[in-house]
Amino acid sequence: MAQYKMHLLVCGGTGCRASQSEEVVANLNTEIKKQGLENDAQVVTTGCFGFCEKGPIVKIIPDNTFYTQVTPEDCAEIISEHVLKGRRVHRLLYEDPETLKHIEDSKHMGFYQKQIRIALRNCGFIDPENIDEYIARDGYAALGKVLTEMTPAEAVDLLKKSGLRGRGGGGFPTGLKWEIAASNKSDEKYVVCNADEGDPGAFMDRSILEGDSHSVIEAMAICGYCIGASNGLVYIRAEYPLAIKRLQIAIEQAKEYGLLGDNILGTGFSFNIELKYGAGAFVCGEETALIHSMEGLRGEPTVKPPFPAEKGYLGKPTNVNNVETFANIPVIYLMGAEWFASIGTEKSKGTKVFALAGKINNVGLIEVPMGITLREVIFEIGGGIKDGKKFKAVQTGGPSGGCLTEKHLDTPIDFDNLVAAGSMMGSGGMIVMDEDDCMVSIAKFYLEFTVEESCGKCAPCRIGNKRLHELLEKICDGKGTEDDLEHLKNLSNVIKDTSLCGLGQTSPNPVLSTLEHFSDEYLAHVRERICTAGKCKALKLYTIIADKCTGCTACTRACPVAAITGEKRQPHVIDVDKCIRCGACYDKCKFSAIYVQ
Amino acid sequence: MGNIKVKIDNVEVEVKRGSTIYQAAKQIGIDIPVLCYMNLNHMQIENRPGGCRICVVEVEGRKNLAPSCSTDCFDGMVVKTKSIRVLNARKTVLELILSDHPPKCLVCSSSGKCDLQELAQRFGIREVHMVENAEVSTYRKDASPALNRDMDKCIMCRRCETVCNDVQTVGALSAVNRGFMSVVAPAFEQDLVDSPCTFCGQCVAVCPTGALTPYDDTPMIIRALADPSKTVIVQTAPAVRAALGEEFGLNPGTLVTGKMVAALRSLGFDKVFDTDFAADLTIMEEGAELLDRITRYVNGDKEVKLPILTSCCPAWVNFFEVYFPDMLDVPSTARSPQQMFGSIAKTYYADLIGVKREDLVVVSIMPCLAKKFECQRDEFKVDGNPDVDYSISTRELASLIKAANINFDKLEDEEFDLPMGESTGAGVIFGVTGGVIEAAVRTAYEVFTGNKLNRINFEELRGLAGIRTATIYFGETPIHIGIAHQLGNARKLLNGIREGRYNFHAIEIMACPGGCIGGAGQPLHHGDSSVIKARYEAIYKEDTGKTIRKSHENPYIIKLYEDFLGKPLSEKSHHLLHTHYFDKHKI
Amino acid sequence: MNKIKSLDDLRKMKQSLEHGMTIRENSNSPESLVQIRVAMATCGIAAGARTVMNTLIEKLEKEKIPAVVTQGGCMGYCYAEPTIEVKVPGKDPVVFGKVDSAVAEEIVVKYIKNGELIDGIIPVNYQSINEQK
Amino acid sequence: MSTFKLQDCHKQTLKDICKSFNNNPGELISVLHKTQSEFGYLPEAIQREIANNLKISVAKVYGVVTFYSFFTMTPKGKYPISVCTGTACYVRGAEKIVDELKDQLKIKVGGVTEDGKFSLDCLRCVGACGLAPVVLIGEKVYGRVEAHQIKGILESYE
Repeated sequence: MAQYKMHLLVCGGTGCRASQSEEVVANLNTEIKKQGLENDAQVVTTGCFGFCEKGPIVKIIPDNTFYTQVTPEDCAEIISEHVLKGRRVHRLLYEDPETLKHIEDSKHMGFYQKQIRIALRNCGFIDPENIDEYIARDGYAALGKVLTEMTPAEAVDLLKKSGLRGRGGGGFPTGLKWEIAASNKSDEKYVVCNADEGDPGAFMDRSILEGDSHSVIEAMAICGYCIGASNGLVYIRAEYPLAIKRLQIAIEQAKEYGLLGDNILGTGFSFNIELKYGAGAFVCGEETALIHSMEGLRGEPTVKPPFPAEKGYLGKPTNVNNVETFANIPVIYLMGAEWFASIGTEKSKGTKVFALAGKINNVGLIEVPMGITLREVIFEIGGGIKDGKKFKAVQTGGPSGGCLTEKHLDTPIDFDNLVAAGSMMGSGGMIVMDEDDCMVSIAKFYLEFTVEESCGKCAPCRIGNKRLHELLEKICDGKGTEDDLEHLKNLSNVIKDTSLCGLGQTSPNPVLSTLEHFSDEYLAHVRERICTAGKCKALKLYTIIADKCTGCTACTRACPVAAITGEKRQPHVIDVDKCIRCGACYDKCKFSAIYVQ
Repeated sequence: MGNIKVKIDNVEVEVKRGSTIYQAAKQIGIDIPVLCYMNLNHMQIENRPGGCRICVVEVEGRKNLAPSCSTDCFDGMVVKTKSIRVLNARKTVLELILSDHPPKCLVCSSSGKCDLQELAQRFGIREVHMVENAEVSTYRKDASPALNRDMDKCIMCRRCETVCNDVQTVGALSAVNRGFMSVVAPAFEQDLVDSPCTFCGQCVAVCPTGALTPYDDTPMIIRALADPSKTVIVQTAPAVRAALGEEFGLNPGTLVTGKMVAALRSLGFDKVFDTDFAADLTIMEEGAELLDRITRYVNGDKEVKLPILTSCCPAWVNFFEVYFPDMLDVPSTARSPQQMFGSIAKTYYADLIGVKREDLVVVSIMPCLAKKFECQRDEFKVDGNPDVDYSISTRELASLIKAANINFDKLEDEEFDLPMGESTGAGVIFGVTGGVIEAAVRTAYEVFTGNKLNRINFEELRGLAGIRTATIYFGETPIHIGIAHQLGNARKLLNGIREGRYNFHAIEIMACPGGCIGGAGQPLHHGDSSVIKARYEAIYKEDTGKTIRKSHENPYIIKLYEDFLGKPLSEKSHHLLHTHYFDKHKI
Repeated sequence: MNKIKSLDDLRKMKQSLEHGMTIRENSNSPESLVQIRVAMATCGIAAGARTVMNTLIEKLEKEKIPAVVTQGGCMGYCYAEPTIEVKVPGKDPVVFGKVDSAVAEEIVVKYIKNGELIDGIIPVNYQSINEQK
Repeated sequence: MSTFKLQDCHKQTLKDICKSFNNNPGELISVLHKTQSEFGYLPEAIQREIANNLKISVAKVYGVVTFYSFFTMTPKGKYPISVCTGTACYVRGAEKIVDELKDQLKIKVGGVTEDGKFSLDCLRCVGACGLAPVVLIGEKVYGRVEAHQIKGILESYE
C-alpha cells in the first residue's frame, strides 16, 4: 500500500451524492493528477460524516480540515492551495453559527465534540467498498476472537453483560434475544438484519450500511455462531440503492476473503448472507411482518407469541436485529462488555445514533452516549434553532414516538426516560420544531403517515387511526369541539391497548403526547378557533393594518372572493365572514400591511 | 405436558397446556365475544388472524390487552374478561368497525343472521361516535350466478380468504390493498366469474356479515308460482331435510322431511319431488360406468381411465375444469342428480303430464350455491331453456316459508309426489361425504357379483376425516376407494393420481366440509361444526329408516328405464344424463 | 485474492494493512502524538520541502513513532527554508530551519526520540499550531 | 386500466426472471422487483404470467402488489417526480411543494399528466434531510426547493 501523506475523505453518502459529491471526487482526482500529486494524496470515498446539512463534505487528513458544501468547481483550488501549498481554503470552512468564525479543525466543531462514535466508528473514516480498510481497523477480529476463543454460550453471555439493547425501537436486550434463539433447537435457524428503515426522517441504518457494511456482516456472522445459524438475511429497503450496492460489494469481498462462506477462518463455522428487498411498507419494520414479507407474502404482522425466536422465517427459529444494533456488536467483543457498559446510563448502555432534522442548524446524523440531554443535542451538537427562532418541541421515535417540550430539555435521553415522558427511542429520528409549528398539525401529519402505512389487518389500527386523523383534520379545520378532544383521547388509548402490532400500539403516541404537553394549543383550536402557530389555514385571521395600508388595491385584485373593500389610496378592510383564508392578499401585499393571526 | 392453572374473573380453572384464554374461559362458561375467530374443529378448519380485537381481555402483568382467541394460557395466569377497561375497549373497537360498515341492517340479506349485528346488540351499541361524514371504504359490487359480493360490508375477518385458499385451495380470493382500503377480493378486484372461483360458496358460509351472500332467485320463483300458465315442480336435495329445521329453531340434526314437503306444497308447488330419486338414477348411470371401467380394466384394457371420479358436486366439477384440465377424461360423465332430475322432468315427466317444456318450471332446493351456477351452464339448456330453471338454497326456502306465514313447526308431515318423489336410502346418503360412493358400492356390488349384500352399511366409508380410503371386496376383486371432502383434500388426491402414487378404482369428492350437509346454502353454522356433525347423523338416520336402501331397487327407477331410458349408458341416457367437461384453466 | 484461512492470517493481514490507515487513525487524536508541520509554500517546495516531508514520514515509520505530519503555509522564515515545526506532547513547539534529509533524520532520532536538543532551532516568536490562525 | 399486451418475448423475459429465482413462490417480491425494473410497472397481464410461472394464484400476486407502495400498476411519466414527505421535509414545507406541483401539473399525487410527461408521487425520506425540502425528478435531486421555483424547474424539462 502506498504511503500517502494526505487523505482526502469525501462523503459518499446518499445525502452528499445528491449534491454532486461524485463529481467532487472525480474533479479532485483529476486535479491531483494535474499537479502530479498521485503519490502524495489519496481521495477516499467514505460513508456519511453525519453533517448532512452542509454537504458535500470533504475532510482532509491529517490536519482534520473540514470543508463543507464543496462544489466540483472548488476542487482545483483545494488541490492547488491546500494539498500543494498547505494553505486552507477559508471560504469552504465550516462557519460556527454562533461565533460566525471559520473552524479549521473538525475536532473543534460543536457538532462533533459531544459525540462518541461506536456504531458510526467507521462511517466517514474508511472506504466502505474496500474491505482492506475495514480489516486494517481490526475488522473481523471480533469474529475471529469469538470463533476461536469463545463458546456460543460465552459469547452470548458477554453480550448480555454489555447491556446492549435493540436499537430498532423497543429496546429489548439483545443478548437475551440471542439466548432465546440459541435455546430453541432446530436443524436450521436464521439471522435477520432489519434494514427496512421506514421512519420518515431517520436514516442512520442506511448511513451505516453505506458507510460500514462490513461491521453489520461481521456481527451477523457472530450472531450466527451464537445462536447456531448458518444463514443470514438482510431485509433492506429497495429505495436504498446505494446501501444495497455497498452491502453487495462487502458481501462479495468477505466471501472472497473467506470471511463468509464455509469453514470461516478454519474453524468449521459456516455462514452465508443473502439480501431480501423490502418494497415500501413501514409495517415491515415489525419483525413478524418482516418475516412474512421475506417469504413473499403481504407484510402483515401476526400475533406474538410465537416469537420469531421460536418460529420465524420458514417456520424456523429466527433472530432479528436492526442495523444499528449489529453495528455495535463487533466493537463490544473487541473492547469488552465492561467497556461498553461503562458508557451510557444504568439501564441504557452505549450510544445511540440520532438523525437530527427539522428546524435546527446542523441537520445530520449524530451518535451520542445514552444519558446525554436533549439540550446538549439540540443546542450544542445541533447548533440551536434555525433563524434564531424559539424552540418549541422535539419529536423522537418517529410515528411511534411523541413530542417532548422545553421541560424535557434536561432529561437524560435513554430508553426508559423517553417512554416515561410519553415518547420513545424508536429508531432515532429527532425532529426539532419551532414556534411556527402547530402541534395539532404535527400530530395530524404523523397520523396521516400511520393511516397510509397501516397494514389493515386489525380493526383498531385500520379504522381507528383513520378516525383519529379525521378528528384532527376537523380540529385543524376549525370545526372541532371539546368533546372531540375527549374522544380523541379515548380512541387513542383504545388503539394503543388493542392493536395487534407495534405500529398500532404506538401510532396514537403523537396525539397523546401533544394532547398532554400542548393541551392549550388544542383548546385554542376548538375554543377560540385560533391556531397560535398560524399553520392551520382555516383558522387564520387576516386583517389589514390601517397604518401600513397604502390603498394600492393589489390585495383587492388578488382576493378571489371579493372579501376586501376600500377606496383607492385609503386603508382597505377585509370582511372576515367572506374571507376564505387563502392568503392571496398576504402574498400580494408589498407593504406588510396584512396581519395574520 | 400436563395441565396448568389459570384464574379467570376470579375463578380458578385447570386447562391443558396450549389452551387459549378463549378456550379456558369457555370451560368455565364464560362466553368471550369473538368475531374473526372461527374454529370448525370437526374439519380442522381454523381462522385465527387475531385481527378484529373484539375478544381482548386483560392479562395481569401485560401492558396491553390480549386477544383471547390467540393468546395461550400460562401457569398462574390471571385474566379479567369484563373489567371496565376491557368493556370500553371492546365497545370502542366495535364502534370503529361499525363506523366503516353501511348502516342498512334492515334491508341486508344477512339481517338476523349477522354476527356483527348480534355483537352490536349484545354490546348495546346505540350510537357510533365518529366525525360527521367519516370516510367509509367502498368497493365495486359483484354479482355472479351463485353469490354476490358487497365488500362495503367486509370487516376483514379473513374467514373467506382462509377458506378459499387454505381449505379449498381455490385461490380466487386474497386480501388486497393496504390499510383502510384493504379488503378481500379476487385479483384486480374483478368479478368472481372471471376468477378461478368454483362457486363452492364456502366463503359465504363463513362470512359473519352480509358481505358475501347467495345470489337469490326467490322472486323469480314467486312469479312462476303466481303464473297460472306454468306448471311448477320442485326437487329437494337430501341434505336440506337434515338442516331446514334449524331455521325454525329446531335442534340441528332434526329431520323435517315431511314438514318440508308440506310447506312446499302449501307454497303452491304443483308437484313436490325429491332429488333423492335422481340420486338413485345417478347411481344407475355412474355405477354402470364404474363397473364398465372396472370390468374392462380387469380384462386387461390398458386404455381405461381409472380411478373414476364422482361428478355430482358442481363446485368440484368447476374445480377440476380449472385446475386439472389435463384430467378431464377421468371423472364420470354422469350429470349431477339436480341436472338428471331436470333433464328427466323436462322430457319424460313433461310428456307424462302433457305439459310443454317451456311451460314446466323446475325449481331445486339445494344446500349449495354452486348448484345455482350449475343450472345455468349452457350444456344443461335446450334451446336456451334450462333443465332446472331456478335453484334456491335451504336458507332461501326458509325465508320463503316465513314470508308465506306458514307455521312450519305445526305442519303435519306429508309425502313426496310420485313418480319422482320415490327414493331409497342410497339416494339420501348423497348428502354426506362418502355417501355417493357407499350408494354406488351397494348397487355395483350386487350387479358385479350377482349376489345380495349381507350388510348394507359400509362404515369403512363413513366419517368426517378429510381424506379417507378403504378397500371393498366385490367377491374376490378388491376395489380401492378414496374419499375426500373440501377441495384442498381433493387437490391432494388428484395430485397423487397425476403423479401415479395411488391405485384407486373410484374416488368420491365433495367440495364442502362434511359433504352437502355442510353446503354453503345451509343454515349458517356460525363457526360451530357440531351442527354439521348433527346433520351427518341425521342423514344416516334417514337412510336406516328407509325400506329400500339400494338405488337399483327403486321401483320408479326401474320403471323409468323400462318405459323411457332403456338401460344405463344407453344412447338416451348418454344424451340426457351425461355431460362433458371443458378446459377452463385460469390463473 | 487469497482466502484468509485462520485468525493468525487475519492478524498478519491487519498488520500489513494498518500502516495505510495510520495517518487517519492518528489524526483522530493528534494532541497525544508528535505533530510535525512542514512549511510547503512555493519557497519551501523550491527548497526541497517535499523531500524532507517524505524523509520524515519514512523515518518516523521506521522508528515506529506515531506522529502526524501535516503541511502548512509559509511560516515567514524564507531565509531558512525548508522549515518544519515540531511539537512533542507536553513540550512547546520548536521550529527548525534549513532542514534537509539528513537533518530531518537527525531531528527524528535525536530530538523526537531521545529528547536531545540539536542545532538549527529558530527562536520561537509565534503561537503553537492549534492556536494559530 | 392498462392496455398492456403481453408478447411472446415478454413471456420469455418473465419466464427467465422467475426461473432465476427457481420459480420459488417465496421469492415473489424479488420477482416483482426485477420485473418492475424491467417493464417499469406491473400491469395485469404481467401479474398473471408471474402467477402462472410461480404456480400461485394471481389473487395472491395482486394482493402483494397492492400491499407494497413500491409496486405500481400504472406506468410512470417520462419524468417521474417524487416529493420527499419525510418529517424533516414536512416541517420545512414539503406540503406546499406538493400543492404547487399538483396545481402546475393538474394531476393528483399518484397521477400522470395527460401527455405522459410527468408523474407525481410522494415518498418517505430519501435521507437528504439536510437539503429539505427535497424533490426528485428522475435521478436528479433538487434540494431546498421553494414553491416559486417549481414552474422554472418544470419548464427545464422540455
